[in-house]
Parts: sequence; structure tokens; C-alpha cells
Amino acid sequence: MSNSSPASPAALLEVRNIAKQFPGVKALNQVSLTLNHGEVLAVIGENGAGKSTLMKILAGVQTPDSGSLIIDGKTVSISTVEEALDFGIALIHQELNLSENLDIAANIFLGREPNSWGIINRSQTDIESEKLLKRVGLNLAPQTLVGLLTVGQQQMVEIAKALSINARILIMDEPTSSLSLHESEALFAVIRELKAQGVSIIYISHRLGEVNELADRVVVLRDGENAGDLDRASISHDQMVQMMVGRNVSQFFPHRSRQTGDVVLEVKNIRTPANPAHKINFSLKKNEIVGISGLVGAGRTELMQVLFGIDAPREGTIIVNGQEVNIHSPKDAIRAGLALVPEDRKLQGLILEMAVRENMSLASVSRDQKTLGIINFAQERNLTEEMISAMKIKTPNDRQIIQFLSGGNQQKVVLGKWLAMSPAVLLLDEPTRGVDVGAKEEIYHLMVELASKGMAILFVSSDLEEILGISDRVLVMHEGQLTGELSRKEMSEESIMQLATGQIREPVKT
Amino acid sequence: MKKVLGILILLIVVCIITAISNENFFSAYNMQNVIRLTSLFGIISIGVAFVIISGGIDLSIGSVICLVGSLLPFVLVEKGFSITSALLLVSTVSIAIGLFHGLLITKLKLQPFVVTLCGLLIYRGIARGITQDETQGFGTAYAGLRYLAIGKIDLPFIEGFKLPVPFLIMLGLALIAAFFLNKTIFGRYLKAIGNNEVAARYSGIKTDRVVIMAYVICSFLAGVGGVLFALDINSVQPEGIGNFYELYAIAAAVLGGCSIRGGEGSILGVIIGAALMRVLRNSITMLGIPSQLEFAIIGVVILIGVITDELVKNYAQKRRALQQAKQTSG
Amino acid sequence: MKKVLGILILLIVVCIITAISNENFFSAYNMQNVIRLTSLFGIISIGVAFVIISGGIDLSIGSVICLVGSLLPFVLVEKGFSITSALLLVSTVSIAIGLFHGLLITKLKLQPFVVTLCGLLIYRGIARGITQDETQGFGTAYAGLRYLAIGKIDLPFIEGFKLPVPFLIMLGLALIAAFFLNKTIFGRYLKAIGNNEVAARYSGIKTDRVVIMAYVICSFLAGVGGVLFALDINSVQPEGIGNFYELYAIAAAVLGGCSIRGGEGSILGVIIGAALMRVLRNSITMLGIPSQLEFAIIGVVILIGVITDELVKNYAQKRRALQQAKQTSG
Amino acid sequence: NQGKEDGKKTVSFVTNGIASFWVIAQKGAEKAGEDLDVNVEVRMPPQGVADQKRMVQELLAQGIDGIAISPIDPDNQSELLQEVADNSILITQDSDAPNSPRLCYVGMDNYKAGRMCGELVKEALPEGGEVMLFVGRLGQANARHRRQGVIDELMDRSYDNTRYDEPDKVVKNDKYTILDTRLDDFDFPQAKANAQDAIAKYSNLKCMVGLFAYNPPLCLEAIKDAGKLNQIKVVSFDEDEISLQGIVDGTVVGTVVQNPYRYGYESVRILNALANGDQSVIPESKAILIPARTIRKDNVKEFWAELKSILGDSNQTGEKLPKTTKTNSSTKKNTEKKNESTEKQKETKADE
Ligand SMILES: Nc1ncnc2c1ncn2[C@@H]1O[C@H](COP(=O)(O)OP(=O)(O)OP(=O)(O)O)[C@@H](O)[C@H]1O
Ligand SMILES: Nc1ncnc2c1ncn2[C@@H]1O[C@H](COP(=O)(O)OP(=O)(O)OP(=O)(O)O)[C@@H](O)[C@H]1O
Ligand SMILES: O[C@@H]1[C@@H](O)[C@H](O)OC[C@H]1O
Ligand SMILES: [Mg+2]
Ligand SMILES: [Mg+2]
Repeated sequence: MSNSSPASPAALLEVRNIAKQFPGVKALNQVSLTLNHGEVLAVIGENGAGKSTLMKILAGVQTPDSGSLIIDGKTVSISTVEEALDFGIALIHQELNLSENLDIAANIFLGREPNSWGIINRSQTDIESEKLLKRVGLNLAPQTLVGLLTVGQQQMVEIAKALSINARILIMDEPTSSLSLHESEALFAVIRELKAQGVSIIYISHRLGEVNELADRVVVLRDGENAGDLDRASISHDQMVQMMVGRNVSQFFPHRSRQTGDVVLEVKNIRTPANPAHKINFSLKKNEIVGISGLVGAGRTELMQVLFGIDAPREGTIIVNGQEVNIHSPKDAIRAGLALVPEDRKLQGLILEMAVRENMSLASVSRDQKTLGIINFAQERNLTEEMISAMKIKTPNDRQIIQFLSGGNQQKVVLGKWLAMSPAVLLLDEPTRGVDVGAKEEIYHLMVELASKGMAILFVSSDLEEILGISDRVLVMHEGQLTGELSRKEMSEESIMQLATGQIREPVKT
Repeated sequence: MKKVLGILILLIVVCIITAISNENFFSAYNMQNVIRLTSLFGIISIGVAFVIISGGIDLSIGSVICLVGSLLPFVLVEKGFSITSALLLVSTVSIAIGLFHGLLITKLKLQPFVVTLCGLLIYRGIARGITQDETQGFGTAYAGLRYLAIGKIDLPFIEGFKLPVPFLIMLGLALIAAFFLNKTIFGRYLKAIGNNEVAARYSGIKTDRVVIMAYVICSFLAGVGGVLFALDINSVQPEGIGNFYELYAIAAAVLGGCSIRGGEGSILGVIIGAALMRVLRNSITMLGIPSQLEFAIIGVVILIGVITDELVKNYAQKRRALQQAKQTSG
Repeated sequence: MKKVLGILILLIVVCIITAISNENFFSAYNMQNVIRLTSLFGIISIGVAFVIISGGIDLSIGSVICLVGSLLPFVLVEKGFSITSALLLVSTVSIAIGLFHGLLITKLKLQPFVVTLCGLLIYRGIARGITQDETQGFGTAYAGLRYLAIGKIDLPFIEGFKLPVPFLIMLGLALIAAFFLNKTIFGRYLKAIGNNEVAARYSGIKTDRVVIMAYVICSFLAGVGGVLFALDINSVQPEGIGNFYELYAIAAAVLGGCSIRGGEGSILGVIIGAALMRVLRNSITMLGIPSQLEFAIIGVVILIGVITDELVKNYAQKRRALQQAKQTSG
Repeated sequence: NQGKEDGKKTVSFVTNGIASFWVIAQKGAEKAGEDLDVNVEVRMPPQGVADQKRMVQELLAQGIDGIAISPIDPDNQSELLQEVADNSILITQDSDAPNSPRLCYVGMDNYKAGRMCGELVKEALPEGGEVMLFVGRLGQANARHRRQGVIDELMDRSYDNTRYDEPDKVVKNDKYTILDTRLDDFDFPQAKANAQDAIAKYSNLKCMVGLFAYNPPLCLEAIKDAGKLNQIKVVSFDEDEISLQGIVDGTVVGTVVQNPYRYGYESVRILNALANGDQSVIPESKAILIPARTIRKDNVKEFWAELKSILGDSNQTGEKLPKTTKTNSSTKKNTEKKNESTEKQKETKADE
């Protein structure tokens, strides 16, 4: 059972035997943890382990079914966000939660506007926002509309907002999932500064490297239950994985060199609408896994979207298997043999209200149709069952509504949808974002397997570990420009960061 | 099926209550009338269901009914068109309207609400302009054509009761619609788009085409409705006919389980929804309730319907999730 | 301001065209009439703007106008209420309606479209039931009260032209509304909720309260509109009054820059939108265009308005994005 | 129906819409029901023809013993009327359907009433001038006939109720100019706005004619508002209180009134008799004409008092009421299709 830490006198917050039942899911079962003054406590666990749910309970967004919260030795109840704020608890949610129609200052102070009789004191919010933005290293005016910011910048606004609360307990739920190394570093600096000021931080991440770097202590959750704690001294990658998954994950990055084949994809002088100043050139071969690295907003997603026909290129040609193709829509891209697993799974990848089967067949259903657009239901069922067993997708059956699956399994369905089309080129945009270690490992193995069977894989990732782990070659982008290309031998954290920060380098002939 | 159950029960309850207090309710004559009107409203509701499932809305169908319903007798009687060319003309007009809506909504990214609100104003205006507000009708001619709306067919076994022809038309259209919605790629795409248009586009679906198609179907069925309404009443007042019918059709679709958020809906449910609306109005007369209160009662019943539906849905979801949890953990 | 510019230009263009073809357009008398009606429609459009900004919709306001507009003369004349208690009663009724909508939408999570559609049916039904469909009026009495709707105030410098009292009422309400929307926490919350309700909730905003408040404001202003319409025309037919006014109000709000998606809108824009709708109807008479075509023309103008708006917005967005790109890279 | 069991007949009175006009008719119908011990169901279709058809069919489904209807579009509603005749007893009221199998018509001739209205305009503007017409809908047969009557009278045309002047054309002769007919779809604020717009547009406007009951009061409001009470005359239709007050005050020239109370009363009386097998109630002409009357300043007080007594307490006035009009003479006049306005005027006065 749970090994709740003994109540220490230094404890700022104690969570005791919290349980939370969602319709159908026991999200939290008797979970306990302790948070001391001025410490960084990492909470880790696989997708669906209950991390976010626990944090939402602390922040007053959700109420627990049972259990107690103790702050400064006193049992308290937190049932609204306001009450949580009163106790000095602030949460940066896993998903972005900003009003895009309001400016940065309005978002930072949303819900806590300095006011007299309900009239907002605008100048005060502007002045304070400016200070906060400087602190997180965001060089923008407080009057800028949030809708105009990149995802990374928006995430930094969220962090500024959390800072503005002057919280005693600051909870960050996967804050770096949309940040690149550069921004992440800025965030880490802020965290250390806060810690020095005595603020306690709960930090959630699937990037175990970060955890290793930051955490004073680690609490591990598995299937909604405590799976153990680690103190500073015993934190190690393997130990964390072992506790999270309940087994050893061997050969985490399964890179194997493969014989590469002919050129499948050639991109010539492409200019994307978001970054029309730069022309992009590169090529991709059969059996090859190529990573694209870069800082947030470097234009990687934009490039993928142009390749896949979501956005129209300003100019340039795309050549697949030696033939120039005209790509004006995803349909054209698919016809040319391309497939894209998009960056935002929920928004772009899945029809959340539909079943696994229907999601799985969404791309192939028109190819497999009987006459006159009638769906071939037998074929659809077969396909789905094949994919479920081949990719070890955890689902009760293929009629399950996909939103009830865990993130990793959802991602596998999106992958399966495209594998059903047997594409020549597989484009993956942040394929493991928000995916837990276990599922990550399976996705890596799958990528390697597909590559060895002849597929060409181009994948964007902000996780340097995985870029280094499985790519045969890496392309690096900076502000819409392809700044360089590194072979397996040349790639290292330093060499990638150099290019990612804009130091151009001659492409290496392979 | 489960979703349809609630509304079906409501329909049956209303029928029984009415029948108890007035035996004439189940008379062949009254049933024929109720069925005929249910069929007409059912047809336009099916159309609007397609648009609602796609995640849109169509406020213009009452005006499309008006335009088509006025044009048909106008070109037949006043302009001497042949029946074929008249029908061809009104079909073209209604399809063109749907196309127009679809293009504005997909290509120019205008809001469906706004586009079809303008449509609501425009098409009736055009009809009134063309006809100079004169009531249009077929007089005593065109009996053959009018059979489509007022004809009745003897049933072999049931004494006295004859099946109104519009019911057969509605049945045919409903079967086709249900087939399209559930068995074809188009239907699958439509639901996918209604739930998440972006994800549908990222899956290679030409979402614009599908959405346009939904609006075309909707306007076309409104046109069919317009033709049948005109043939049925034989007297089309351009400034009056079809007013608020869009709202009745939407209400029928919503009662029948279509979510205004898109992605969900069943044709059977929509038909039952339309039937409920018609039976209610009939019942109010049959029960001797003053006609002033008619709409108040209909409104209250719809509201009760959606509230119970919401409550039941919540409950069902909780139960389903519980079962699922057992399955996954087991 | 920029958003309002397009519609303002359109308004001016329509005015100029009409004035050129008919000099009487700018006569004091005609302007007074146009201003009075703009004020009445402006008031109800402000209300609906609040709901639209919150991300909702209110289809019931025409029926609220009907209910309040029928009740006021009914209780005054038939039931002998005092003016104070009559006004108190109708205010309570309209506020209660808004509360009812808000509660169903926030607590039961029903769709605003559906809830207010039912409201549309119900309130008119109630009005008709209470009045037994008899036309209600104040006869020749209540001149003081009626001054609110038909009174005019001399302006010191402008010869001949008198300012209609409803304009002052509208102006007062618009200033308050604009103040609330732009300077207060409530307005800020309303916009935040309209854009992203979850984010607002996670920021500790009691979103339900704000949304309920929006519906209360909307119904209350519809009630104010109902009172003024009744006082203005002095003859309220429950079956007819206010039909489709919800659509005119929504159209005015949309023309004035409110996005049906929520989160956006300006009170000034809404007033200009309402003015455009009224001027258009006035112009149609002034230009001698037949009544029949009235709505067609209004529909076409709204459509052109939103299409140009969309095109201009797209263009502006592209430019802005480009500039932004330059800024960040620079 | 409960009525059936105790041998009581049930008859229905179906209108063409909802208006205070019809509320008066309803009172008459209900009074007759009381007097004659027959159940009366009054039905007012709010939404035109389709609604009317539905209501009639529902009545038939209930096994109604007789229906008195104001057909909205008689030419095209022949089937519905046939259906009623086949399954029940059919009479028409307010608006006739001469080619239908109706047994009898209770009401007046709207075209003729229109011409009477036109005469009032002539009285108001002996020198001629610009005239505007206002009405709710032109789709309704009675509105069209009324309008045409006014126009034909002013244009001194022959008596022909099949004529139709397109509404978007100015009709004029050397004396009178009928500028326009504005429609409001029963939207009262718009009806008032229409009147105001007309005043604003035509500075030489001399006379406004309101053809539906609510139009004249709203015209009057607009004129008062514009301060043009002396310049623009109002000619009215029907007996709205404000119109009557206007006649008393001299702001309204006069009004052409029908007698909706009697439409109601007579309809029920005839239906009841027919349902009980008494055919004698039907005159040879198959029409019980309750002719329109012209109300001017000289007879308005008397008329108003009469109206009030009807509406106020129908029990007492029930006896007084049937100032039975001998309809035969006027029917003949009617069939002669002659335009003898002065004669008709005398005739209506004789009715009083
Ligand atoms: N609002 C909700 N309704 C129903 N189920 C929910 C809800 N929120 C979370 N769950 C379920 O509760 C479980 C725990 O989810 P939670 O989001 O806390 O996991 P997590 O550890 O944060 O995972 P991740 O690493 O993917 O963010 C999951 O099975 C999830 O599907
Ligand atoms: N549709 C678009 N319209 C305008 N600008 C865009 C669009 N999409 C992206 N951009 C901008 O283009 C730049 C590149 O963004 P992109 O999302 O491609 O970067 P990325 O490298 O994938 O980073 P991330 O980690 O945020 O996904 C950013 O400045 C972004 O704001
Ligand atoms: O037919 C009626 C007509 O006679 C009266 O003048 O106004 C109302 C109409 O419904
Ligand atoms: Mg989480
Ligand atoms: Mg990206």
C-alpha cells in the first residue's frame, strides 16, 4: 500500500489518503505525499497515473472523494480555485489555459485584477506584468494579444501568471512539454530562484532528465496509487523507470545502424508561409530516421504542415520517389505516400468522441470502400484488430470511445491510422509528447522496426534525449531556417544547441 | 437506439393521454392527418439534422420552403412551365442555395448562423418580390402532382386507414438518409467533422466538400418540403408560409438526439422528434386546450424533454464508465 | 475602433445614397423617427451582445418583448396596477426569465440555443394565454409614462430637431454597458469566458455567475425594450409583436463586430449595427422600393457587411502577423 | 366530445388570423352558443393557410357538426372546403368562397367595403391629393379586395373585384394619386414606422388609409407625432377604439366597420339550425349579408355605445342586438355589380 511519509514538522503541505473516482476510473486511490518548505518535489508516473488529478485537487479545480489536506499542520478543505489561491497554491495546468482574445497583462491577472469597486486598475497590471515578463525572459509588451503568441511564449505567460500569485506552493504540470531546451533553462532558473526564496514547488514531467536535474525528492504514482518515494540521493533514471513501470526498461534508445536505401523524399527550396524568408532543402532516404531539432517556434511544425498539405508553401518543390508532387491538401499528401502524426493529439489527431475502430480507419476507409462509398465494415474490423494486437494497444475492445484511452495508447491509434496507409514517408511531430516512458519505449521500437522495413521517417522532437537516441541524422532549425545537418557521429547536445541557437554550419555530405 | 428511447416514450405517453381523453385521436382520419404533417416536417428535419451533425446550423429553411413553395405554383400556373421543368427549376434553386451557403461557410469561413440568417431574410424577400405577395396556388388543376402531397394509399389489412403518400416519400428519404449517415464514408466523415473538423482535415478528409454537401442536402430537402407543403395546402402566402419552420425542424432534430455541438444524431430520432412536435399540436386541440397556449405547451414539453435527456445521459454515462472500468481492470 | 469602422462606413454610405435620392431623408422628422427606432432596437441589441460575448445566444428576446409588452398594458389597464407596481412586475418577470435561462445553461449544462428556443415558444404562449390574444393598449391615458417612448426634447442649438427620449435612455444604457464591458472585472470575465471558459474557471472566476448575469442583462434589456415598444405603439398584439426581433438584434450585434463564437464585441459597434438595420428599412421606403423586397435587401446588405468584414479581417491579420514576425525576429 | 353525449351539437368558428376584430366575433359566437345551447369552438390560426388547414382537419377529426370559416385563399382552398362539406356542414364568413360547396355566407363584400372606404377618402379630399395605403398582408384575399376597392373607387373605375393593381406601381388619375401600399406583416412597430416613413418621404401626403384594424391607430400616432394633424387625414377600417376616438375628436375622417359580433352570432345560429336539420335558415341568395357601415362623426357615438354594450355585457345586449338587417335588397345590389356609391351610402345608413 501507500508508504505515506511521516509527518515532518517542516511539512508545508500534507496530502493524506486522497481518493478520487471518475466515472469508470479510480484516478486516485489512497494517495499520500508530503511537501516541505522550499523543496522541489517531483511527481512522476505513467500516463493516467493520476498526477494531474491530484494537482487539480490541490488547486481547487476538483474535489476529492475522501482523504484530507493539511497545510501548516491544519486540516483544510479546498473546493474552489479561489480558496486554493488563498492558501497560496497556484497551478500551471498541463494544457494551456489562456484567453486568446485578451492581452498578456489581462491574462496574468485574470481573476485577481487589482480594482476599486470592480473597476480595473489597468496601469498597475501593466507595470507588474512587465516585471514578471522580464523575470521569465519574455521580451514582449504586456499589451500584446495572447492569441498572437507561439505556444512556447504562451507557456511562459502561464508561468508569469503563476509567479504573479506569489504562491507558497507552485505546482507545474508538465511545464516543459511545449518548451525547448532554451526556454526550459530559463524556467529552471526561475525555479531555483523561487526555491531559494522558500517557495515549495511540485514539478511534474515525463522528461526524467529534468527531474534528475531539479528534484529534491521524487514521488512516484502508478495506477492512481503511491508507488514509492526517492530522496535526492537515490534519484536515478533507472530507479525512476523501475518504479513507474514496475519493470526494467532495457535498451531505452534502440538505435541500430541500418543500411539506407534510395532517396524517397526531396524537398527543394521550400518557403513556408510562416517563415517566407528562408528556403529549405533536404532529402530523406529509405530506411532512414531523421530527427528535426530546434527551439520552440523554430518552424518545425510549420514545415511538417507544408509537407503534408495543411498549409500551402510559398514556393518550392517536393519530390517523392523521384516524382515531383503537387500537394495542396492532406489528401494529396496521402496520395503521394506521406503520413503525418500531428503535434496536438487531441486537436489534430483524434476524434475524441468516436471509437478506436472509427479513428483507426479514418484515413483508410475511403480506400477500402466497397462500391459507391459504402464502408467495408469487415475490412475495418480486421484492420483495427490487427493494429491493436500488432501495436499492443491497451483497450477493452475496438468499440471503446478513444477519449477513455491513455495518452500513449491514443498515440498508438493515431500511428496505426497511418500505418494502415503504408506510407513511404512517415512524418511525426513530437510523437512522444506527454507520453509516458513505457509507451515511449514502444513507440521508439516501432519507429525502428518501420525504418528497417523500408519506411522513411522524419520526426520533430523537442526532447534532445530522444533525438540523440534514435535518429540516424538530425536536421536543426532556427527561426524558420534550416541551420544545419548532423550525422549520427557528429550529433551531440552541444552541436545541436549551437545550430538551434542560430550558428549556421555547412551541411555535411552523407 | 437508447438515445431514441426517451423521446419515443414521451411520444407514446402523449399519444395515450390524448387518446384516453378523446377517442377521435386514433381515428383513421386524424391519424392520417398527423402522419401526413409529421412526414412533411420530418423531411425538412432530416435535412437540418445533416447540417447539425456537421456542426453547423441552418436558419434559412423556412424561407427556402417559402421560395420553393411559391415558385412552383408561380411558374406552373402563371408562367406555364411544364411540370418537369418546374420541378427541375425548384430543385436547382434549392440545391444552388445549399451550395451558396456551403461555399460561404467553408471557403469564406463565415459563421453558419450568420450566413443562414441572411438567407432567412433574403429568400423570403425574393419569393415575395417575384410573386408580388400574391397568394399562389394550383387551383383545381395538377391533381396528379398534388397526389404526392395529398394522395393516400389503401392498406391491405387495415380497414379504413389509408397511408398518406408523403409518408412513403419521407420513409424513402429517411431510409436513404440513415443509410448515408451510418453506412457510407460520407456519413462517417460528416460525424467526424462535426466532432473535430481539424482532426478530420488532418486525416485527409476534404472537409469543405463534406460540409458543403450537408448544406446542399439540407436546402434540397427543404425544397422537397416546400414542394410538398405547396401541393398540400394548395395556397401559398409568400409572407406567411414556413415562418419559424427552421426552428421547428431544429427542435425536432434536437429532441431526436442531435447535439447542437455537432457529431451526433440519428435519423430515426429526428423523425420521432418531428412526430412528437406534430402530435403535441394535435393533442392540444384534441384535449380542448386553448390554442393560445399551444406554443407555450410545446416549448415546455421540449424543455422537459431535453432536461430529462440531459439527466438521463449523465446517468448513463456514469454507468457506462463504471462498466468500462470493470472491463479494463478485469 | 477599427472593427467599428467598416460598419460605420457602410452606414454612412447608405445614408448618403438615400439622402441623395430623397432630400426628406435628413429632415428633422425622419431623423427623429429613425433615431427613436434605432434606440429601441439598440437597447435589445446591447442585451443580446452581452450574451453573444459570453459565447452564448438568446433566441427568446422577441418573446420576452412580447410578454413584457403585453403584460404592462394588461396589468395597468385591465388589472388596475399602479405604474410603479406594474413596472416592478415586468422588471421582475424579465429578470426572472434571464435567471431561468442562465441557471439551465450553467447548472444543467443545457445548450443556450435550445433553452432560449424553448423560451421563444413559451413566453409568447404565456402572453397570449394571459391576454387571450386581445390587443393591449394604454388608450389615451398614461401620457406621462408614454413620454419615455414618444417624448422629445428640444435641443438648444439645432432648429426644428428634437431628440427622442428613447435615444437618451439608449445612450445611458449604452454608456453603462460599455463601461461595464471595458472597465470592470465583470466585462473582463465575460470576454475571458466567451473565449475560453475553462481557462476562466481555472483562474478562479466563478464563471456560472458571470454567464447567468449575461442572460439576466439580456432579458432585462429585452424587457426594457418591451416596455418601450408597448409605450411607443400603444397597441400590442401578443401574437405579432416582437416576432423575429431576436434575429434583428443578433444581426445588429454581429454586424457591430460581435463574434458568434464569443469573446468579442463592442457596444458602439452594436449600436451602429442597429442603426444600420433601421436606416436600411427607412431607406427602402424612402427610395420607393416595394415592401416585399425589404427583407431581401436587408439580408443582402448584412451578408455583404459580414463578407467584407471577414475579408478585411483576414487581410489585417496577415499584415499583423507579418509585422509581428518582423518584430520578433528583429 | 362531451357535447355529443347530451345531444348538444358542437360547431366551430374558424378565423383567418388573430386580431381584436376576431375577439369581437368570438364574443358573438359564444353568445349564440349560450343562447342556443350549442358548444362553440373558436379557432384562430396564427400562421396563415397551412395552420388553417391543420385546424380544420383537427376539427373534422373531432367529429365537429359544422364549421363557419373565413377562408384565407378561397380559390386554392377548394379541396379543404370540399373536405369540410363532405364530412360536416360548411358555411363561410367574413370572406366568401362562392365556388365552394358552402351552404351559405355570412359577412360582407370586402371589395365593396373597400369602395366605401374610398368614398370616405373622396369626402376627406374633395380636391384630390396624394394617398397612401397601409395593411398587414396582401396575401390575404380580404386585404387585396379592400385595397382594390379603395383604388377603383378613387380612380372612378367600374365595379370589378377581379382587378389587381401591382403594389409597386403608383396609381393616379388627375385628382388622386395612390402612392404606395406599405405592408407590415402584423409587426406593429413596423406598421408605425411605415406610417412615419411615408410622412417623412411625401411632404404632400394628404391622406392615409389603414386597411387592417390596427393600421389607422398607428397612422394616427405617427401623424400626431409629426404634428401634422391638420394636414394629413386618416381614413380607417374596423372599429378599433382609438380610431373611434379619432372620429370623435375629428382626427379620423371615418371608418368602415364590419359587424364581427354578428358574424360570430349568425354563423353559430345557422350552423346549429343546419346541424339540427333545419334548412330554412338559409336564404335563397345563400348569403346573409351584414353590410359594412360607414361611421362618421355624426354616428360614431351611437355606434360606439352599441359596441361597448356588446363587448361589455353580452347577456343584456343579446336581445337588443339582432338589429336584423334585411339582407335581400343589398344582396341584389351586390349582384348587380354596380358602382352606385351614393346609393350604398344611403343603404348603410338605413341599416342603422
Ligand atoms: N475529468 C475526468 N473525467 C473522467 N476521467 C478522468 C478525468 N480526468 C482524468 N481522468 C482519468 O483519470 C486518470 C488519471 O488522469 P490524470 O490526468 O490525473 O493522469 P496523469 O497522471 O496526469 O497522466 P498524464 O501523464 O497523461 O498527464 C486517467 O485514467 C484519466 O483518463
Ligand atoms: N498558421 C500560422 N500562421 C502564422 N504563423 C504561424 C502559423 N503556424 C506557426 N506560425 C509561426 O511560425 C513559427 C514557427 O512555428 P512552429 O509551430 O512551426 O514551430 P515549432 O518549431 O514546431 O515549435 P513548437 O515547439 O512550438 O511546435 C512561429 O513563430 C509560429 O508562431
Ligand atoms: O379578416 C379580418 C379583417 O376583416 C379585419 O379587418 O382585420 C383582421 C382580419 O383578420
Ligand atoms: Mg497529467
Ligand atoms: Mg511544433
